[in-house]
Amino acid sequence: MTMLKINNLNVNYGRIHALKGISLEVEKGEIVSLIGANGAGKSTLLKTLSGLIRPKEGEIIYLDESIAGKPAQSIVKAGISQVPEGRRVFAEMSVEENIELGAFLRRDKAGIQQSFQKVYEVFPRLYERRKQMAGTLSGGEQQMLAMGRAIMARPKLLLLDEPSMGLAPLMVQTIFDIIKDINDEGTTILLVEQNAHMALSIASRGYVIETGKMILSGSAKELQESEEVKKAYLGG
Amino acid sequence: MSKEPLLQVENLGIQFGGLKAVSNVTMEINRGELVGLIGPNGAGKTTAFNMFTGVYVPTEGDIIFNHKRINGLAPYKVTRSGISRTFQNIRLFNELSVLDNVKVAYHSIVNHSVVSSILRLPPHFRGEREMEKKAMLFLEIFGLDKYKDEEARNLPYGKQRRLEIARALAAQPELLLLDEPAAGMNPQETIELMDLIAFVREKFNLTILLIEHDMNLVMGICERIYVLDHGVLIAEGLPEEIRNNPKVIEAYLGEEVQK
Amino acid sequence: MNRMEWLQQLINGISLGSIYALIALGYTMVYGIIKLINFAHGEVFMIGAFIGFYAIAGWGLSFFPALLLSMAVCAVIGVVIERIAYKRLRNATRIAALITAIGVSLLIQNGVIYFRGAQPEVYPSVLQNKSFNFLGAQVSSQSILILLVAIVLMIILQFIVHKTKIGKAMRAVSYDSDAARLMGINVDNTISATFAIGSSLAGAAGVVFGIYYTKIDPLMGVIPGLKAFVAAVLGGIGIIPGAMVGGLFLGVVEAIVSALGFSLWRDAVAFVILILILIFKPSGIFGKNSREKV
Amino acid sequence: GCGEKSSSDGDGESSSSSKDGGTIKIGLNLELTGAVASYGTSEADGIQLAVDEINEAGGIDGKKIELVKVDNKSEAAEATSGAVKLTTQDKVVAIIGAATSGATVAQAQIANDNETPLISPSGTSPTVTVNEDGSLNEYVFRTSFIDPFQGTVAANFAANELKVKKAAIYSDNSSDYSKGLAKSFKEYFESAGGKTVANESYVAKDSDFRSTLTRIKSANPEFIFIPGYYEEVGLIVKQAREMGIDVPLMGADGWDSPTLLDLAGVDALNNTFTVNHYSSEDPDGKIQDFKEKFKAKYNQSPNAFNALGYDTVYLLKDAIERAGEVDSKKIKEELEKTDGLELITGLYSVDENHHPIKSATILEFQDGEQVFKTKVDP
Amino acid sequence: MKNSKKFWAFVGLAVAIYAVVQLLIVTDIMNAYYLNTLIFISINIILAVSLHLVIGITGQFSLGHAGFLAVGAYISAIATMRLGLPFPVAIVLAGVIATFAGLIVGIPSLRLRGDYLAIATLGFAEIIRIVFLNIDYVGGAAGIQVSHFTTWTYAFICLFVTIVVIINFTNSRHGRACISIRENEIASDAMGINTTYYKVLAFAIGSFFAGVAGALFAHNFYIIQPVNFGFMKSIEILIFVVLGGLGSLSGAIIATILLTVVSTFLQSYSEMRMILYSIILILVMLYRPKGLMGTMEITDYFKMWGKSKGGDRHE
Ligand SMILES: Nc1ncnc2c1ncn2[C@@H]1O[C@H](COP(=O)(O)OP(=O)(O)OP(=O)(O)O)[C@@H](O)[C@H]1O
Ligand SMILES: Nc1ncnc2c1ncn2[C@@H]1O[C@H](COP(=O)(O)OP(=O)(O)OP(=O)(O)O)[C@@H](O)[C@H]1O
Ligand SMILES: [Mg+2]
Ligand SMILES: [Mg+2]
Repeated sequence: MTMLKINNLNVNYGRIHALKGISLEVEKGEIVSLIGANGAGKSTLLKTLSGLIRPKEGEIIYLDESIAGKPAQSIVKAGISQVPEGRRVFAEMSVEENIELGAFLRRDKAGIQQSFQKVYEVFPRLYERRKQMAGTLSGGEQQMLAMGRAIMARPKLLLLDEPSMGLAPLMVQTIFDIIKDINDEGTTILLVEQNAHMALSIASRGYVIETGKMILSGSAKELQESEEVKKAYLGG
Repeated sequence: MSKEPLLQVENLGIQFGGLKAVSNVTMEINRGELVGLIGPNGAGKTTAFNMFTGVYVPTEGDIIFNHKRINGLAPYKVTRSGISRTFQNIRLFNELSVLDNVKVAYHSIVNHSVVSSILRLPPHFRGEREMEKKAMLFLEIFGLDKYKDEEARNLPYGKQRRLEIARALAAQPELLLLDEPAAGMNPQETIELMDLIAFVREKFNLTILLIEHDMNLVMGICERIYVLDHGVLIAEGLPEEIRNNPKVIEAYLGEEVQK
Repeated sequence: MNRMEWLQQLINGISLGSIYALIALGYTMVYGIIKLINFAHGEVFMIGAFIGFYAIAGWGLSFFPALLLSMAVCAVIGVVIERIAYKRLRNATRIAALITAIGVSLLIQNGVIYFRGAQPEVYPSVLQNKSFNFLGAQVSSQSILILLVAIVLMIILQFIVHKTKIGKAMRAVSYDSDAARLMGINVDNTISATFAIGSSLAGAAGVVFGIYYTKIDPLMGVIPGLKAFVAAVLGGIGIIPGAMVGGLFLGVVEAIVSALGFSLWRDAVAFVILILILIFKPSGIFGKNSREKV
Repeated sequence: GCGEKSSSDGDGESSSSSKDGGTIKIGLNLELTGAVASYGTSEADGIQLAVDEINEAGGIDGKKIELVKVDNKSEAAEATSGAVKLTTQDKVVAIIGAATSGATVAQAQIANDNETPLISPSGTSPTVTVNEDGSLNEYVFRTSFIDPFQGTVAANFAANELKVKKAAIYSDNSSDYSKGLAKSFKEYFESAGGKTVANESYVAKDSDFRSTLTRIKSANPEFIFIPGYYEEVGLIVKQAREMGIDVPLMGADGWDSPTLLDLAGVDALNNTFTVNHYSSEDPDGKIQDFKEKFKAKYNQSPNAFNALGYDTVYLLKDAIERAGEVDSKKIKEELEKTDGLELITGLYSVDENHHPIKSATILEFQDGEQVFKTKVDP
Repeated sequence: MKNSKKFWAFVGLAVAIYAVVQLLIVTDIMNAYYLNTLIFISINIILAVSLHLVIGITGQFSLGHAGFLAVGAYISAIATMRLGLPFPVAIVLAGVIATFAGLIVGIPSLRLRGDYLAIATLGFAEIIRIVFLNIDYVGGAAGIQVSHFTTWTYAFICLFVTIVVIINFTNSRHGRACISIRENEIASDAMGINTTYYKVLAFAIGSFFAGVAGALFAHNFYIIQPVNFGFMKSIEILIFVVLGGLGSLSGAIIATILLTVVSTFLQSYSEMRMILYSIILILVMLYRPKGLMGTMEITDYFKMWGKSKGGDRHE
């Protein structure tokens, strides 16, 4: 079943044409990774999906419904959560409050409590630090928090924007393990990464984006073996 | 080159409120070396850089640079004494042109006075010409010369990182501190960056200390590595030694990277 | 001065300071959440005072209905100002929004002067004012009322901002509005709510001010607005108990300077103390002295 | 810039254009916005009432008065440019304004240079008409008293009628009017053997005076002189009485407004005195007539500013009529000769310094009524 | 002015403007009213440009510029009216003493940031005003009367010097250092720039010219009183700078001319005046939130035109 289908998406920042006719599909239950150089437009795509940016042109169909141009809160409500680039935790709120805000649109008290349990199970570190101000966490901890926050919304589709950026190697592994776990529990994932090795190793399919255009797509294996990808993104 | 220490750090420590972010760190960097500083997130690496550059004042210990004690010195004085840095989160002068970003760093190398500038006396023109020439030179080395009139914030991310390094070099340091220069770059870009670092090191006769989480880069170019964890040094040595140090594997590298 | 006089002056200062605090609470709330120096806050305060006046003198309402009416109307006015004048400037520089706020403030002042003239109006007395003796000093019942109102509002505000869902949304928006959107928070509505609460507090302060001091006029918001700004900064921007303390502090300093016979220099001394405090506590009394993390 | 060229041959040049149209152009340069907008707008109301009356009655010698208003924003710089505009662009016959001394001084030189009479309804500082070096601003006049006169009258009353020995002064530090009065009161009161036991001040727009009043109270004065405007005075009187200060209080024409009574309350105002131009409770037909007309037009009772604005128009009208033609220079000469003109605010003559010679009235508040106490001739 | 050719073009233009106005005055085409407005505009431009250096270039949010205007006005008035010094001496003296005031204010308060700095500078300006209010030598609340010495020539010379000095300062390594502080103080510090020195320097230069403007102001409006230099005056100057575009000198000048003309024109709309003024202010900010010119200078438009013709824009 197709969860997300993007057709000919165009996005502008003023005069800058950041996305030029992007098309992409995500099946339910998949991990799809999106790789591309700096400034290719990966974050722009995710922001557009989340409703932070209005597209200029094009279709975004999520579960048979068009969500292009809808306000962010109704997209979150429909089940799309994002872990934004650079974590963006609420620095002067406690870890607990940050997690709580993830469930902002939910009203089921008991369910929220359950999700809390789950987040703390996945990230025991966050439980230890639940009273600490989020801004004083280390980079990796903040990344966990950002993911925990997104899990609280019980998303059907989770958008991850460079979750490994700035993390220590050990932490990168941990984060990728967690992504796999979250996926195993039924959440569909669209993963944006610079770390193409890692990303393709857990994904089923991948897309390559360059200066706003989709230039390549295929199964993770195909991409990993592609000369083009190797040369440009895998460092030889 | 003889083993002449350029930066000596003795029992360095700093405390934020109740938190001891760095404690009892002792390290020595010799002239001409390229040294790596690694460690888990929140280990205190950036904090150490901040102390070396005068942004934070250490609560204990000493920093000796070129045989002079520099702890507590204002950042601009540290820079003038020969240490220059880049930042983990890029800090360019966004609305200045690429060229002017570099000129700012060259500021303290020339010395025409305010009066000569206001009255447009010859020293002003001489000084400004020199700055222009030198700044262009740095831009050329970094392949940024064709962007010279662009506002810095309009550069793509990778170019911004390069510009930051170019700017740091324009301050004519003996010791260059790079804080995660490869963050946000893909493997291919990282390789290019490694070449660039090697090149400027040769050309400007630099000593370099760098923080990085990308092990390809660290293991690829660093001659020696220090490892910080929870504010204390847990290991020091050649890349090969560090790669196989169980403490480092446990705290930082994890199993898979070794392969 | 003897002990009794000191006490009297302290009481004078606290009653003056609680008015500043009352205005500063709403000020700092908006200030803290959207980092906008809302210069029009003093003018909303003025409008609140006038609404209360017309409600009491014109329609014969009693104190509480008039207070509620004034708060409600001011809340609406606050939201309207935000939607018309500030919303477009969310992503502009703060200083641009500041200039617009000054424009709004001038517009309201002069609009009111245009429609009803610049002459003052006298509040009808709707609340009994009794003076009684406290350790030899005189305390008026109304000044106690004001202090209590300020304290209660401070507690309510603190509760709203830190414990309720909307309060958490407000804080989230203040730290990172895009990230807040990703949590499903409706940023526009949250900001409107902030303005509604802040402005209704200004309205309440206006009515209370009118009753206590009896004189209201179209320019009455200027000085208290400025002092509230000072109090908010003094206490630490966006910190609600800070605004309270900042306001009281300012009032007490002014009273004591006057009491010592330097009434000519009152505002100057108040500013000297303000500057000294800022030099030693660069982010205000309650502000965390956190430098930007490098 | 503006004075260099115009003063040479001022033979009625400035008034010619206004003669043709059959109207008399009079400029208003008032504080219509800004910090003291309430004074300026009050005067504008009084002026408008007088002009309407005159025009309805057929104008001056058949010519209607046309008002040209400029707003000086309560700023000296704006007052200057307003005056330049009125004299050089609009070529008015005379200017009325400004309400405060500072904004009037800012226009004085321009009035002289352009030979256009300038009458300030309430610029009370002596320096409005007489410069610091003692020279006279030939074209500048005023309707109100000067500060020293009122201060002296009040001191005299306190020392000789109330027979108090220890007085306190509580003045508005931001107003030259208030400080002028305080200064002359102090000088005269002390020369009459009294003692000033407290000399305190507030700032316009303050609302809480309790701290300073506490201090004044502890100095135990027998009398407090409060030269200020009704907006603050009302609150001062109220708060003083609440604090148990029950000695006589006294002020000057700045107190004159129906709002004072509302602000302070009837009881608080008992045992207070004011120096004023006239008594608005005076049964005199002219005064009552003015009060009624004003009330009919503006739906409120007139205050001192309203009355002074109103009077200024009549002062000017009188001079124009006597001049026989609309010529600025002649009008100025006639203004100088004004003698015993009956105005709402009293019998008005002018001395060689262009200070008015007006008798002052001392009034006492008794249960909300202003009761005539004594009359003081200059 | 990067090279001397441009500089001389600027000088030529300035002299031409001066000569034309002077000619209009001599031939009586320009009457006293327009002349007065022109002088007022010049004074305001000096104020705006001097504040532009502090806020627009160095990025320090000062809400106390009127304080230095006051110092200049009072010092010059004392010099001419009390000490009998010639006007040009008074102008220089006003600038010098205002610079001292700037140093006294700047050194302690420039450690503060953002709104905290704004409040501190506002406080200092109020203190300065209250000091004058309480000094009888300068007339207290009544103020001092000042002779009218400000002529078009004086105003022009001061304006010219102000603009040249500030442009030359900005376009040098010193100005660049100031801009780098505005852009990122931490990085600026790390590049070897003594940020405190440059902040104080910019503040001192700004104060100097505010003082000069004060001298012209005092000797143009016949009287100065403490009320003329309140907090709203600082705001008024701030508005010029922001409306023009923070960081744009030509923007500050254009906005000052525009607002002064609008405000003068509205003078005869009396009660409606401030309403219209504030609506204009709001509308401009809403539709041009970066100010009329953004950070562009008027000369950039010419350059851009040249560039697009040459067609060598990379991308
Ligand atoms: N707010 C903005 N205003 C103008 N241009 C923008 C903005 N955000 C991004 N861009 C531009 O849009 C293009 C795509 O940027 P985007 O952030 O989507 O890239 P990315 O693929 O996520 O890169 P990175 O790997 O650096 O995160 C870039 O050229 C960038 O400069
Ligand atoms: N100004 C500060 N106030 C309080 N704590 C601080 C401050 N600066 C740093 N810290 C704390 O010091 C510790 C070390 O931080 P630092 O930024 O040096 O880590 P790092 O080793 O650079 O990590 P990363 O690899 O994630 O950048 C962290 O726990 C951090 O929260
Ligand atoms: Mg991105
Ligand atoms: Mg770091």
